[in-house]
Amino acid sequence: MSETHAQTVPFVRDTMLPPADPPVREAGAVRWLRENLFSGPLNTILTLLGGLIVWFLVSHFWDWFAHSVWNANSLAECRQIIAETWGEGARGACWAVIRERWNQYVYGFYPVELYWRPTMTFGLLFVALAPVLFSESVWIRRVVLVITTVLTLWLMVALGAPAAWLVFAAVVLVGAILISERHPAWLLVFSILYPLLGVWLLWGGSAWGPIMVLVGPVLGWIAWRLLGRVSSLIATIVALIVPLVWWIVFAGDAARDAESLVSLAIPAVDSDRFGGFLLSITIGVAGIAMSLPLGIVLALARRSDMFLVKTLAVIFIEFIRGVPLIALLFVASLLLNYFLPPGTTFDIILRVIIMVTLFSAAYMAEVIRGGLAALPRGQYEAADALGLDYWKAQRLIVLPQALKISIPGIVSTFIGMFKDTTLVTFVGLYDPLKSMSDAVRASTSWKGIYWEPYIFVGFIFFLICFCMSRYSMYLERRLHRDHR
Amino acid sequence: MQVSDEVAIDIRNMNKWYGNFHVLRDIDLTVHRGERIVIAGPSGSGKSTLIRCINRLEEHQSGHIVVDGIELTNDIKNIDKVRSEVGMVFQHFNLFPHLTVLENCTLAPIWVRKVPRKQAEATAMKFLEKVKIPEQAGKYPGQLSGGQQQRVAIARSLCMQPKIMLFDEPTSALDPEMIKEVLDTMIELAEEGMTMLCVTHEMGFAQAVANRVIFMDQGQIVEQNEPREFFNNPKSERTKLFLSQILGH
Amino acid sequence: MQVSDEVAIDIRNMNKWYGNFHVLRDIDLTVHRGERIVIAGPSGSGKSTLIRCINRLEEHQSGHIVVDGIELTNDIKNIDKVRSEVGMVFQHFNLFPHLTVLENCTLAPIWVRKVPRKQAEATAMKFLEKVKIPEQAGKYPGQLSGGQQQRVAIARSLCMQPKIMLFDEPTSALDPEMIKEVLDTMIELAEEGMTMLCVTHEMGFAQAVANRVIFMDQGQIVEQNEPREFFNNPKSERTKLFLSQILGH
Amino acid sequence: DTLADVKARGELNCGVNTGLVGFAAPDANGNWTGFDVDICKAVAAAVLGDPAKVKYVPTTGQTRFTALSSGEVDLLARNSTWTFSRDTDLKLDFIGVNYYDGQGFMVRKDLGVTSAKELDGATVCIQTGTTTELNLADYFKANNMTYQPVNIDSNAEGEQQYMAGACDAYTTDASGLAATRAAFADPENHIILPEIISKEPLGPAVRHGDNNWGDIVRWTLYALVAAEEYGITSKNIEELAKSSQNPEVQRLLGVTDDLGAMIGLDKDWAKRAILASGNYGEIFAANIGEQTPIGLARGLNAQWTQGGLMYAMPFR
Amino acid sequence: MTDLSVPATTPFRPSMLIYDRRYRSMTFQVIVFILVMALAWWLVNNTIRNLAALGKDFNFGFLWQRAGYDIPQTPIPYTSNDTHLRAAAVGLLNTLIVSILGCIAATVVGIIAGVARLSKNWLIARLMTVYVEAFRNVPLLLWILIVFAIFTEVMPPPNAFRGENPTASMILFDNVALTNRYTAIPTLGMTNDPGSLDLGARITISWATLAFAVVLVAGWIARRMIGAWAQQIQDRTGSRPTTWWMSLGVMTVPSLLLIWYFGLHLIPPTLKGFNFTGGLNVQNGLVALWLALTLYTGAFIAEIVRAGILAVSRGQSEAAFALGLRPGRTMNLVILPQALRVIIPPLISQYLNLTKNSSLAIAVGYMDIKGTLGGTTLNQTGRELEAIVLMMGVYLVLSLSISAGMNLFNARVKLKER
Ligand SMILES: Nc1ncnc2c1ncn2[C@@H]1O[C@H](COP(=O)(O)OP(=O)(O)OP(=O)(O)O)[C@@H](O)[C@H]1O
Ligand SMILES: Nc1ncnc2c1ncn2[C@@H]1O[C@H](COP(=O)(O)OP(=O)(O)OP(=O)(O)O)[C@@H](O)[C@H]1O
Ligand SMILES: [Mg+2]
Ligand SMILES: [Mg+2]
Repeated sequence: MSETHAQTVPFVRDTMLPPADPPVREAGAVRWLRENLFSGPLNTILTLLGGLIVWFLVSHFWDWFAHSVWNANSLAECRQIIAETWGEGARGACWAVIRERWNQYVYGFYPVELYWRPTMTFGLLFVALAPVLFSESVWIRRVVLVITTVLTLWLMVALGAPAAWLVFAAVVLVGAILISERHPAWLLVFSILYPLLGVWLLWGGSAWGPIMVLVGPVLGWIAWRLLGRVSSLIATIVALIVPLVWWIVFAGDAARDAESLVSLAIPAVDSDRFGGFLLSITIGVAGIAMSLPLGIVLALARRSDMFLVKTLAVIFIEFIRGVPLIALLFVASLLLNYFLPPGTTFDIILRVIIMVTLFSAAYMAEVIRGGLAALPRGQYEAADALGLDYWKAQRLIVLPQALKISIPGIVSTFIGMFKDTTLVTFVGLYDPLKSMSDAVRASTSWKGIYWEPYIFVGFIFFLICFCMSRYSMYLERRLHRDHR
Repeated sequence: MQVSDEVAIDIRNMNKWYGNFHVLRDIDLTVHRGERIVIAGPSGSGKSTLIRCINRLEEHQSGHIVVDGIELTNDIKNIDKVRSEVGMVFQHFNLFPHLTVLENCTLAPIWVRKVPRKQAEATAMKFLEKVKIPEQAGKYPGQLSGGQQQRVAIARSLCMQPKIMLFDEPTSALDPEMIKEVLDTMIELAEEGMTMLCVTHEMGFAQAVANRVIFMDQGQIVEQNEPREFFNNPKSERTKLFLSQILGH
Repeated sequence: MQVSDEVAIDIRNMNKWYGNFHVLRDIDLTVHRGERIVIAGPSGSGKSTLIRCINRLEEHQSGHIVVDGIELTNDIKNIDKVRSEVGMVFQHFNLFPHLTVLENCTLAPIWVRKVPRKQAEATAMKFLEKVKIPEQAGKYPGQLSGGQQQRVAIARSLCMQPKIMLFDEPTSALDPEMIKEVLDTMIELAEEGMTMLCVTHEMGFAQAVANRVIFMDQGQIVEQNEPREFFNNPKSERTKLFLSQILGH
Repeated sequence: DTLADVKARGELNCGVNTGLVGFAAPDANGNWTGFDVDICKAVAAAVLGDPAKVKYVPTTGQTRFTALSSGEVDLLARNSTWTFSRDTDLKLDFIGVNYYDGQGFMVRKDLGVTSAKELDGATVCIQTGTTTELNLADYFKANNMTYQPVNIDSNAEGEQQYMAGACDAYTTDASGLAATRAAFADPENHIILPEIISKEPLGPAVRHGDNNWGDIVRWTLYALVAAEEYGITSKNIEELAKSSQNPEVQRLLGVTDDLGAMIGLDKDWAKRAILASGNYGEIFAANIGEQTPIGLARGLNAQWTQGGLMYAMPFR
Repeated sequence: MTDLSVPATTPFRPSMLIYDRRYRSMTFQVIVFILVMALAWWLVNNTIRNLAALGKDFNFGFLWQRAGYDIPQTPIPYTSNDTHLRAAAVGLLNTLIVSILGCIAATVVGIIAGVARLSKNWLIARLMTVYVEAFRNVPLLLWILIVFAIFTEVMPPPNAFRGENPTASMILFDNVALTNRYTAIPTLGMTNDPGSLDLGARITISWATLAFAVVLVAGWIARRMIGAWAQQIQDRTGSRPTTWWMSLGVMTVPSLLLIWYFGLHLIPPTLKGFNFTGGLNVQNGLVALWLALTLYTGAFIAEIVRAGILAVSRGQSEAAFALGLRPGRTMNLVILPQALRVIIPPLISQYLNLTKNSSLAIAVGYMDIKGTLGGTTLNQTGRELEAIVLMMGVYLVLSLSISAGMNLFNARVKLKER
């Protein structure tokens, strides 16, 4: 090695040095331990403290988990088995209650022979979500759809679905896989139809109801096309009014008449049969599906430069965000009937869904507002300069981008809302957590069982919410990468 | 490069304020069909504001702006008409990142002009070829270089087949290597006789294609002249100062 | 531009690893008081890592680094001493956005050197004047242009009255117009005889002020020479390749 | 008009408890059973001809009266106490009493307490929003004692608290206490104190103002009670309808007079009501009687002829 | 300024209501206004008709009627003879108590967990991740029920403390008893009681409390003054005098003197009859709710804190190190002031959530405003419309005041930019 002195010798290296290995104490497990657990006195103390916590938790709960009983008909029997197997005074978990009542936790009081219907509805939900949530990568979409298809069909067979329905489900699912390979955007049509299909499958009854609901927008669209040539304003107004008139005045009778001509009915299931995770997911999904458009409208209104519109949006959003959901649920169960014309009553689940929708719409509006604000001004200006009007600019330029940015926020709103569906217990609905567990405990054989139902329900919630939050984090990272 | 007698843009006595700040003062400007005008001036002198008034991205508060025979008032129909006659290219391109290049170009023809998709795509390809990037049609803007993006932005404006094109510093956000390709495209456009108003500091470009250079300062048109005269023989002190700054740099 | 015989920085046989990756290999380097050294080299060659080792923002794993007579070991006191003798300017300025320009400059003198506030402010103003932005003292960094921010960063380092200044690509995050003002400030500093180590690709700057150019590749010093020789008559193949790339551009 | 609504709907909306064993609770399949539930069935049978045409609306202590007044349910059969203010201010009409109850206390045997008077300073578990809450406050005040309430919101919760020893005493209607105690693994370790601190007449309620509907529910209940009095059971009813010479029985079963027409129903309404789940005695025995795990004695709820308070008004 | 008028060439035409930008937004707003008013009228009209049909009225008179029920935990004196209004006030205070305690504890837990999650210590970082994910992804109601269940199932009943060989014993020098009903803690007694100040409505404040409050506030002000004085010295001479002992002195000595003067001492709870008396019995409902809210919200705050610290770029601390600042100083002078700007707004909205979530008190029988006004009172009086409107109003006022505070803060600390 030469002495490198500026004033004297210029230095040129002739042979490059190869990379050497780091000193031993810098490598291997020893280093890992030293760096990650014992890199200083404070860290050592923390490590010991952490170890202590882990040991405490494990030592207190391990035997309880280890002594699990899966087969028993009552708590007493469970305890007996535990005492016999692990000795008198041993503690143990009695998962037998889950084994015996799992169907209630999942399906509530839904008729057993119709379990396949919610299952199928849930499976199709993933198809409906595919073009929205899984649009990021073909690979993910493929995996999700294939797994959904296999699971759904298998469960439907296991639950004894009629052959015709199996064929129907298979066609839809396999069709979705094929379509999503080529034209994922086409699946959006299914996403739009899905709410009606879902409602029909869950509640049953005549298919003509949903079909007639669908006819409304179709009529509106026809009117819009016909009048579009005359004046776009009139066309828009008429296109909005026609469906309303149709729904209010004609749809009911039309559905009844059509049903009497050609019956498309499947067995109806009343709302009071909904419970458990079926109820949670129904409320959650319905809430999110309806709160998204409402949230968009509110967000746009809040960003509008029209004073009155903006003020109304702010009042609504701040009001909803200022009161607890449970108070709104009580409004749904106690007050909503005051606000409607005398004599109207409607389904408590529907009322709860309305309130949950309003609630999450306010949060959704804030999330979407963030997405809108993140959009550079230039996008609006470019749209203006091209001659797009307000609504076209929103629909074609602004919202597609803003919604994509907001997906993580939307998902976390949904997680929050899904967790909050447990609160419906306070208005007498059978949520999986409290009401269902109380109902199970009300039976003589399972009186006194406490932890197992909670842990089970908590675990399921964790699983669903954790997967969703991880997925949205993945999306967020992807978006960050793409925007660079 | 023929300039007709027809008036494309007629601005009279136009004033604009931002709050209490008087950005544009008594602007009078007539642009003939086929004219190519370069607007120069120091930062903050109101150049952008002026051309943004022409397609009503900004509202003027007094005076008249008549574009292609249509007066810009608060009437939405007029505004829409003017906007579909006037194309605009921004400094930061403002392409729509969620749409492919082709979709960027067909969006407005389809939704504003109600052109059938097939036809819109054909037109778009034609203009993409003109700006020399037909092979990028299926890509997303994020996958292109700055120069390519700006050329897409030009093609997107052209797809609406505007009678007038406005450029707001189209090359100032670009790396030096890319400036040339955009300027070439613009020169080509100019040669075809497009009416153009261009805010730019590229004096080479001004000398090559402009019929007229307008110099603005403090919201006013300080000097206008044909390019040769303007550069070699500026009249006002401000213009001289300005030219010494940007050319000497 | 006098270079004394006193040694300011003495690096011997220094090695550094990131995990198993050998970033710096057997570095030997002696810097004399008043020397101005420019470090060049391809991306990832370890230039930043080298100068960050000098004020112990990175830890070296073997060999010795002696700065101003103080050897850098794990001794916190030594590290503190060295850091208050060595100023550093980063590529991304790293000004504190919640403090005004003046507060940015007085923070370290007050809390590290225990200088009375009045006096610290006076010194700060002196250096702000030197970098030609005394009038911005009351503003927040977010309100300044990039060039101004980098000059504040330089002033902030100078306020600690360091004996040695390290620069890590101080101009590479700047717009072209602003590069000049920062380079001017640095040249002025150099003329006052400050000992400087500067990672930069501004070859004009290197030729103007450096006593020595060091070329690094793959964590090693490949060549060093006085600037004229270095640019006109590079010895190693790698240097030639590198120079052809950055100069031919 | 509730009757017309129910008929048009083809279904009776009946408000019940969310889960109180013996009175109203869904089983594992969601089928509702219980003492209150059988009232719903009887009314549905009388009005619609089919005891299965009931939609059970589970109501909490909070939501029950609103559910009725808002029209969400046609009939509230949810062990609710008949009180003055509820009958008047809350705009309900209680149409009778199907269970005479009273509030009591349950304590652990090893506490060594034999009378409620000894509960000074005790912690008492109580369901919120019930009359028991008010009775409890009044009782301790009247006896110059103090207590610490633990407010819980469902029966299951209350049992849990009591079993864990989080309260010394659990108070609710005596019938509920018996049901709760019966379901314990160790009923012998718990006693129900002798004091009954209030009258708790539990009965079905309907909306105020629709008298005809009130009549239908009221007389359906009486029909069940009267059936027991006259020995009409679900087994012998067909036979009695043909053979009984008792004119009251004949009127009740629609053999002679058409009482049903007077309340807007057909002749056989009472017969169907009784057939739904039997007469009052049968319902009692099947759901909460001594043969069931709940094991309540008839006590006050015996027929008046047996020394109880069950007294059906004459069918004439 | 000069003439801002519109060119006079366009006289008003009705079609301008739709096609003129200025008029169009007015037209639209007028239509929206009419629709909203119609909706409001419809709702109000329906309500009036419904109330009439039920023979009810809209009347808050019930608030002055006798409540008739008891409340386990009353921060102000309350018996069943008091009015529903007072019961509601007790509920509101209970809501405030659990919310404030929860916010404080959740902040502490959240900061610790958030910082620990960034720790270089692998084990600690993993543990905190597990904690955060577990609490964020499971409904709050479940945590409340589980924590409550742990208290009722695991803690001993009071009579386990009784007898010759009690199975349970008090902790902290026989001052605190953890039972499955409540946590019995000592109260403070005074040998030299100065009496108390009557605020009316049977609410009293002990003069001693007031004295302590005054002394503490004065101590705090004095501390600030010492700080300012030290700063002055530092500004003048450059070195900062050590002041911690002075600060400690002014903060504690006067209070210690007061304690001595009033003869303040602890009165530990004693087991008498069924329960502990003499001390203060903090209901498990409150403790469970508080703990669950703390842990749940803490998990969210941990994420906020983590994000806030990560948002301050590494370059900031490197720049500070390069200037010779020590890590502690760097944290105080550079990292925290910047992180706080990022942390505070979402932190406040977590406070808001916590306050609203405290309405789940209903699940553990803790009588907050939802339990009194929106629960028992509503139920006993049948005034659901009035009670719920009033309750929502209370929550709204709480939320709005919290977010008003947030906006004020935000406006103050916003970073100045170009
Ligand atoms: N929305 C606005 N509100 C208030 N002032 C504005 C607004 N937009 C621009 N200005 C001000 O109006 C003046 C003219 O702005 P303009 O953008 O037209 O200048 P310019 O000549 O285009 O400058 P540059 O060369 O920097 O783009 C500037 O002083 C600017 O600060
Ligand atoms: N914290 C780190 N952990 C692991 N590897 C690192 C880290 N920092 C830098 N490296 C690697 O060390 C090598 C040298 O990095 P260094 O930043 O010193 O290069 P450089 O010469 O300054 O390059 P540039 O011109 O891009 O700034 C690079 O390969 C880099 O990827
Ligand atoms: Mg501009
Ligand atoms: Mg570098």
